[in-house]
Amino acid sequence: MTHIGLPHFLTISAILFALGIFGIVTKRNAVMLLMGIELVLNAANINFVAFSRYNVLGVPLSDSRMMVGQMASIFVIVLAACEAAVALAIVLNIYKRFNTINVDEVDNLRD
Amino acid sequence: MHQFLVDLFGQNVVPYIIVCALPLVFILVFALLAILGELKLSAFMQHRVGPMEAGPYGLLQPLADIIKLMQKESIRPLKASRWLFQIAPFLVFVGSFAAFAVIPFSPFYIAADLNVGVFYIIAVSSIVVIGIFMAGWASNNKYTLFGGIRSVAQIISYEIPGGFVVLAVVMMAGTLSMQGIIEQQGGGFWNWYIFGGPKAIATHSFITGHDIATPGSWLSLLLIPLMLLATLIYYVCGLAETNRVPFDLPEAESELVAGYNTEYSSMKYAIFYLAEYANMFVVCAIAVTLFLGGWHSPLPKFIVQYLGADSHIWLGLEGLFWFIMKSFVLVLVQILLRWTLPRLRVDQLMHLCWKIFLPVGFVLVIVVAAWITFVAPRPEPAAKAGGDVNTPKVVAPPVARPLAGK
Amino acid sequence: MDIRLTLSLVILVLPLFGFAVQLILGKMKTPADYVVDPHENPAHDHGHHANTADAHTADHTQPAADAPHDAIGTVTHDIHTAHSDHHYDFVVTKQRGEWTPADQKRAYSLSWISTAIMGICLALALFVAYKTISDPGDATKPNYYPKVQASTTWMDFKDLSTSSIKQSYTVTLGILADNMAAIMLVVVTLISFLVHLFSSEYMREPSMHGGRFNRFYAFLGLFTFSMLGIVIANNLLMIYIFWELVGLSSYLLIGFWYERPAPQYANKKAFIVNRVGDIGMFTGIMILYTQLGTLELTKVFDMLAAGHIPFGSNPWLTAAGILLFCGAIGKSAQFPLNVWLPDAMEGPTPVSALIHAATMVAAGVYLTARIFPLLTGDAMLFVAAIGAATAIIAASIALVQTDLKKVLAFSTVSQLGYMVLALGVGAFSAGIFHLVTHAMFKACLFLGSGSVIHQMHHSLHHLHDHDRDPQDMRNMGGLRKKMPVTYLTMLIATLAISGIPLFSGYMSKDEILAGAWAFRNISPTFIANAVWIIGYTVAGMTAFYMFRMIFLTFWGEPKASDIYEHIHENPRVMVAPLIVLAILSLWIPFGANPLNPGGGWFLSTWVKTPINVTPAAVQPFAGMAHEVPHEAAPEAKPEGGKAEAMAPFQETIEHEVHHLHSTGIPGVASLPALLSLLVAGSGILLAFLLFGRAGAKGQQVSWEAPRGIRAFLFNRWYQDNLYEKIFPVGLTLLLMKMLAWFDQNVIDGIVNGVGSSTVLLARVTAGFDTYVVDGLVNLLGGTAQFLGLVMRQIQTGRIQTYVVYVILGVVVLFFAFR
Amino acid sequence: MKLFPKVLGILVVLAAVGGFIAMDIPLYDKIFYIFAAICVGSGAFVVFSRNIAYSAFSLLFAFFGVAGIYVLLGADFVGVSQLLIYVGGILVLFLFGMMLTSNIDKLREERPTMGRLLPGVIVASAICALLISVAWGVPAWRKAAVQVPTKGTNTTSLIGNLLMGDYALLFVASSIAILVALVGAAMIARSDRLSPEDAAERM
Repeated sequence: MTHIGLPHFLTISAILFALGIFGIVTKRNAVMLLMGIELVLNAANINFVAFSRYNVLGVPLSDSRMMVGQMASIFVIVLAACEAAVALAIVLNIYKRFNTINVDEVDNLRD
Repeated sequence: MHQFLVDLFGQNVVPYIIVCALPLVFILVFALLAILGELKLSAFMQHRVGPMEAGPYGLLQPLADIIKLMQKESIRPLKASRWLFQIAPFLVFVGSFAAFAVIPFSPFYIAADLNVGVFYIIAVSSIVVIGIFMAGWASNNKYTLFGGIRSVAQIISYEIPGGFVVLAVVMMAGTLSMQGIIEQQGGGFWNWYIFGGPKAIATHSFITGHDIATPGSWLSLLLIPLMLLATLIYYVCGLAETNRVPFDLPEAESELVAGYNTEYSSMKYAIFYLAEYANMFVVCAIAVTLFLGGWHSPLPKFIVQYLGADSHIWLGLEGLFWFIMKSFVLVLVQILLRWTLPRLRVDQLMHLCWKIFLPVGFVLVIVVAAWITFVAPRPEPAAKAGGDVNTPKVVAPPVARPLAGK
Repeated sequence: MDIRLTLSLVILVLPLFGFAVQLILGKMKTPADYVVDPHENPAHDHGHHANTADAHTADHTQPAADAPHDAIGTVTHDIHTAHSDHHYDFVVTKQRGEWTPADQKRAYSLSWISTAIMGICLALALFVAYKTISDPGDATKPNYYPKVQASTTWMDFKDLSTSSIKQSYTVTLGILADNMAAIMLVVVTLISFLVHLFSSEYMREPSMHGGRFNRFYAFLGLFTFSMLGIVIANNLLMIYIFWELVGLSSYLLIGFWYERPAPQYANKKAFIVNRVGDIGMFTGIMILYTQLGTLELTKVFDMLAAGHIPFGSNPWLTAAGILLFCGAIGKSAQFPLNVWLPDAMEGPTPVSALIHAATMVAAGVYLTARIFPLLTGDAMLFVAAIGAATAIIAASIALVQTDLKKVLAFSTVSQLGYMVLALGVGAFSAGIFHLVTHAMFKACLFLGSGSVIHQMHHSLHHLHDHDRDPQDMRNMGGLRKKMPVTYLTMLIATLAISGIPLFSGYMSKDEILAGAWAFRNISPTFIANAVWIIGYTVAGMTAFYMFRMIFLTFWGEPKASDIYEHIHENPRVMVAPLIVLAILSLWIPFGANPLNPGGGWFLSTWVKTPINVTPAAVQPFAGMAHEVPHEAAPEAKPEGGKAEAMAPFQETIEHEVHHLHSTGIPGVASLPALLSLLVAGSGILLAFLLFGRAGAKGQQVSWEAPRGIRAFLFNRWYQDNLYEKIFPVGLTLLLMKMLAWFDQNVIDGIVNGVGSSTVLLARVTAGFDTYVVDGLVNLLGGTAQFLGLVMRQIQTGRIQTYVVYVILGVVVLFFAFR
Repeated sequence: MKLFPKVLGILVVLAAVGGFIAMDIPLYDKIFYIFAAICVGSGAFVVFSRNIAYSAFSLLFAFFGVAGIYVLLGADFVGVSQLLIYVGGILVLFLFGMMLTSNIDKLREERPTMGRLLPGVIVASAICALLISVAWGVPAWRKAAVQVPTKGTNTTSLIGNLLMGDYALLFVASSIAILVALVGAAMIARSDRLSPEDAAERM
C-alpha cells in the first residue's frame, strides 16, 4: 500500500512552479528567463498528468476522458518546443543587434 | 547476502541488480573485444601484424591499454569548469548504458520490455548529446568546444532521418516494443524488415504457399528495395550518431586534436572510450532489432528446435547467440569502414543528411503509410508470417522482467 | 466531413502554403541594403533609362552601378529620404549591387506559384459555391443554420463549472458552408487571384518592391488565408482570431514600403484604430460567452431563441449586439473610426484593391451579417445610424479630393456605410448583394487607378521628375486616348457605382434604397427619415464625384503635356483583370432583368434574411402594429413557441419592399429606383457641367489652398485634427496643465510658505532652523522621493515585474474570495 | 586538516542514503521521493546558481526528474516525450543559445540586487504556499484513487488513437504551429546572406 497520493505530486509541481517564477523574476539573462519558463511549464504538465492519473470526481471515466490530461501535456510539450525555438531565434537576433542578452539593457522601446 | 538485501530493501531486489549488472559486464567485455578487433583489423588492412607483445598474438593488448590508462594521472585543466568537467564522461556513459535497458538480447532476456522501447532509446540517446556538449564546453578549450558543437549538430541532424526510418518500421510493426517488433519477424529471414517485413514476401504464394494476399499485393515486393535502402540509411545514421568514420568530424585529429575529449585523461578518458563502444553496440543492436530479425535465426526454426531441444534455456541461449552474432557483424563492418573511408567535409555531412536522407526518409514514411493503408493484407496481425511456420511462441518468465509486473 | 467543408479547408490552407513557399524560397533583402534615394539612381537596366543616363551622370557623380557603396554614401541617402516624402506612391531604392536581373527573374517566376495557387483556390471555390447554392438545405431547422457545418471541441470546462453557474462552458473550433460564405469564398479568391495577376506586372521593378517581391506575395497569401478563415468560421472565437490575423496582414501590407515615414504612420494608425473597435468586439464576445457558455453561432442563436438572454435583461443583449458591431465599425471604417482607411492608401495599389476596397473592409459587413439574428431593434437602429453617418461624411469628403486614390478611398468608406445602412434597416440581402457588386467594381476601379498611376509613374520616372505627384488628378487629363482599355473598364465600374441601369450597382444600391424607404414607412422615426434622405443624397453625391474623377482623369486636355507624351496602355497582364472585373460589373452575373433590382437571382433565392432571435419585446418594429401579409409564405419557422413572435420582422420589411417595388410597372423600375436614377442622373449632369464639358471651368482650375466649406471637406471635416486634439494632445495636455497648476500653486505655495517662515524663524534661532525646519523640508523631499520611487516601481516596462504583480494578484484574489 | 570534513560529509551522506533505503515504506514511495528530490534539487540549482552553464546543465536533471515523475504517474509516453523533446531539443537549443551569446568568462551573472531578490522570494514563497495549501486542502484530492485505462498500461496506442480521432484538429493545428514556428525561427535567426562580391571580399 503506497502512501503517495495526488497531493504529493501537486506539491512537487508547486515547488517547481515557485522555483520557475523565482527564476523569471530574479534573472536578467534572457536564456535564464526561458529556463524559468520551462520550469513553470513542467510544473503545469505535472499537474495535468497527475490529475489524469487520479480520479478526483469519484465517478468512473472513459478511457479518452482519462487521457485528457496526458494529451494536454503532450500539446504543451510540443508548443514549448515551438516557443523555445522562436524565443532562442529572437534572443540570437537581439544578441546580434545589441551585443547583449541582458533583458534590462534591451529597453529601446521604453520611454 | 541475498536475505540481507531483501531485508535492507524490503523487497527482492536481486533480479534488478542482476539485470543491471549483466549489461555492464557485457559492455566491458565487448569493449575489450572491439578494441582488439580494431587494432588487429587496422593492422590487417595496412599490411602490418599489429600488437604482438602482450599475450599470445597480442590478445591481451587492450587489457594492457586499460591498465595503462588507469595508472595515469587524472588531470583537470586549471580553467576548466570544475564540476561539469568531472560529470560529463559519466553522463555520456549513462546515456549509452540506459539504452541497454530495452535491448532484447534473447527471447527471455530483456531488462525492461517497455511498450515505448524504440522511442525510449531515441530519447535517452539525447542524454549522450548533452554529455558530449558538457565535456566540450567544460574543458574550456577551443578544440573541445568545436568538437562538442560539431558532434551535437551532427548527432541531432542525423537523429531526424534515422527517426524517420525507425518510424517506417514502427508503422509496419504497429508497436514500439522492442520484443514486439522482433516477435513479428520470426519464421525465416524473408520476414525480416530489411526485406520488407512479414507481410511483404510471405504473403506471396510462390514463396510460402500461402494465399492470404490481397489483389495487388505484388506491390508489396516494391517494399524490398525500399527497406534495404532504409536499413542502409539507418546504419549510416548510426555511424554518424556514434561519430565514427567517415563521420568523425568531431574528433578530426588533423583539425581538432581529438575533439571534445582532448583534455581528458586517465579513467575519465577510458569512460569516454567505453561509452563510445557501448554506443556502437547499441546502434548495431537497434539495427538488428528493427531490420535483421533480432534474436531470430535466419531459418524458420531455431537450430536447437531442429535438434529437438525445445527448452527455454536452449532457445534463450540460441537467441542470445544470433543476436550477438548479428550485432558483431555490424560492428565489424563499422570497424572496417573506419579504415576504408576518408572523412567527409562539414558541408558534405549536412548535404547528405538534409538533402538526401531526409527527403528519402519522408518518401519512405509516406510510401510505407500508403502501403499499409492500401496494399497490406488485412488479416489480423496474429496471422502474420504464415500459420504453420513454427515460430517459437516465447513468453518470458516473470523473473527476467522484474519491472514489468507491479 | 462534407466535401464542401473539406474543400473549404483546402482553400483555406493553400494560400498559407503559398505564404510559406514565398517566404522560404523567395530571395529576401535586408532593409539595410535598400536606401530610399530618388536622385542617385543607379541604372536599373530598364531599356529607356539607359538613353538618358549619360546626361545625368555629370550632375550626380554617381559611382559605377555595381560597385558597393560605402558608409558615407548611406548617410547621404538618409538625408534624401526626407526630400522624397511628398513623392507619393513610389519608393525609389538604391541597391548595393545585389538584386541582379537573375534574381529578378527568379523572384518573378516564383511568384507564379502563388498566382497559380490562387487560381486553384478560385476553381475550388466556384465548385464549393455551386455545390452549396444548389443544395436546398434542411428546411426543418431555423434559417440561420448553415447548409453544413462541422465543429470540434477544443476545450471543455464542464468539470470546472461551479454550482453558481449551471451550464457548461466549451470552446469549439469549426467551419461552415452556407450561401453567404460560399459567395464570399468566390469573391475573395477571385479578387485575390486577379490582384496576384495584376501585381506581377505592377510590382515588377526593383524600385517598386525594394527587393521584397516575394515577401509581397507572401503577405498577399497570408492575407488571403486570414480572410478566408473569417469567411468559413462558424464561431466567434475563430472569427476573432482570423480578424486579428487580417489586421496583422493589413498592417504588413500597408507598411510594405516601410522605408518612407508615411506608410509607417499609416499602418500604425490603421492598427491602433482597429484595436479600439476590436476591444468592443471582444467585450461583446465575452458577454455572450460568460452568459451562454458557447461561441458557436448557431448554438448562441438557439440559446437566445430559447430565451437565454444575457443577464436576463434585454439591454444587455442590445449592448452585446452593438459591441460586436464595434468590431465592424473598426474594420469597415465606420463613422467614429473611419479615419484610418484613407491613410491606408499608402500601401501599394493592388493591396488597396484587395484589402481596402474589396475584401477586408467588407469583413465588418460580413461580421454584422453573421451576428444579424441577435441584433435587437435598438441595435439595428444604431447600425443604420452609423452606416448613414459614415456614408454622408465620406461622400462629402470625396467631393473635393484631388488625389486619384483618395477619391476612391473615401468612396469606399461611403459605400461601406451603405452596406451597413442596409443591414441596419433590415435589407439584409441587399447589403450582402452590395458587398459583392461593390467588391467587383471597386476592385476594378482601384486596379484601374493602379494602371493609371503605374503609367504616370513611368512617365515621371522617364522625365526624372520627382516633384510632381503621379496620383494627383491635376497632372492628368485626356488619358482616354492613350489608355482606352483602362478608360473603358473604369467607366463601366463608375457607371456601376453610380447606380445606372444595366450595371450591377444599380441593382444592389436601389435595393438598399428601397429597404431604407420601407424602413421609413414602417417606423417613421426621425432617424429612419434621416437615413432615407441621406441614402438618396449620397447616391447623388456618389455619381457626382465618381464622374468628376473620370472627367478629370480621362477627359479634357492633358494638363501636363510632357507627362502625357510618355503614357501608353499597360501590358496585357495588367489590363486582363480590369476586363474581367468590368464584365462582372455588368448586370448579367447578378440577375436576368437589368431594370428590376428585386428580381435578380441573388436577392430572390441566394441570400435570405435570417430570422431574428431576440425577444419579441425588443425586436425591430416591436411597437409598430404593421399587419403581417398573408401571402408571405412563412418558411423556415424555428421550433418552439417563439415562432409566431419572430416571424413578423423580416416578413414585414420584405413585404414593404415588395410593396414599394410593385408600385411601378411590373418588372421595370419602381418608385425608389426612379428616384435614385433621377438623383444619380443629376449628379452626373452636374459633374459634366462643372468638369466634363469642353472648356469647363473645373478642367482649368488649378486648386490652391482650399477655403470655406471646401477646406472643411478637404480636411475631412477636421476629424483627424479633432482626434489628435482630443486624445493625444487634449487629454494629456489638460492633465499636464492641471498638474502644473497643482505644482505651482499648492506645492510651491507650501514650499514658499515654509521657506519664508524659515527665514523668519532663522532670525530667532539658528538651532531651530537647523534641526526643525531643515528636517521638515528633508522629510517632505524624502517622502516625495520615496513616493516617486514606489510609484515608479509599479510600471517598469519589465515583464518580470508584471509577473510579480500577476502572481501577487492571484494570491490576493484567492484569499479574498476563498 | 581538510580531510576530516570530507570524510564526515561522506559518512553523513552514506548514513542518509542507508537510512532512506532501510525506511519501511513501499518501493514506489522511495522512487517517488528520489525523483522528487532530483526535481526539486536540480530545479533549485537551476534557479539559484549564478552560472548560466551550471543552470543549463542542471536543467537536464530537472527534466529527467520530471520525466521520472511522469513515468511514476503511469504516463510513460509523456515521460519519454519529455526526455526526447526537452532534453534532446529544447535543452540543446538553450545550450546553443547560451554558447552563441556569451563566452565562458562572462557566464556568471552578477549578484541579484535586493530589489530583484525580494519580490522574487516573496512571490515564489507566496505562490508555493498557496499551491501547496490548495493541494492538501481539498479532501477529494487527498482521497483520490488511481485510475487506469481499461486497455491496461499501454498509453501509446490510446494516445495514438486520440491524436488521430478526437484531437485530430488540434494535432493538425499544432503541426501547423510547428511549421510556422520553424519557418519563423529560421527567418528570424538566419544571418544576412552575403552577395557574391562581399563574400569574395571576405575570403
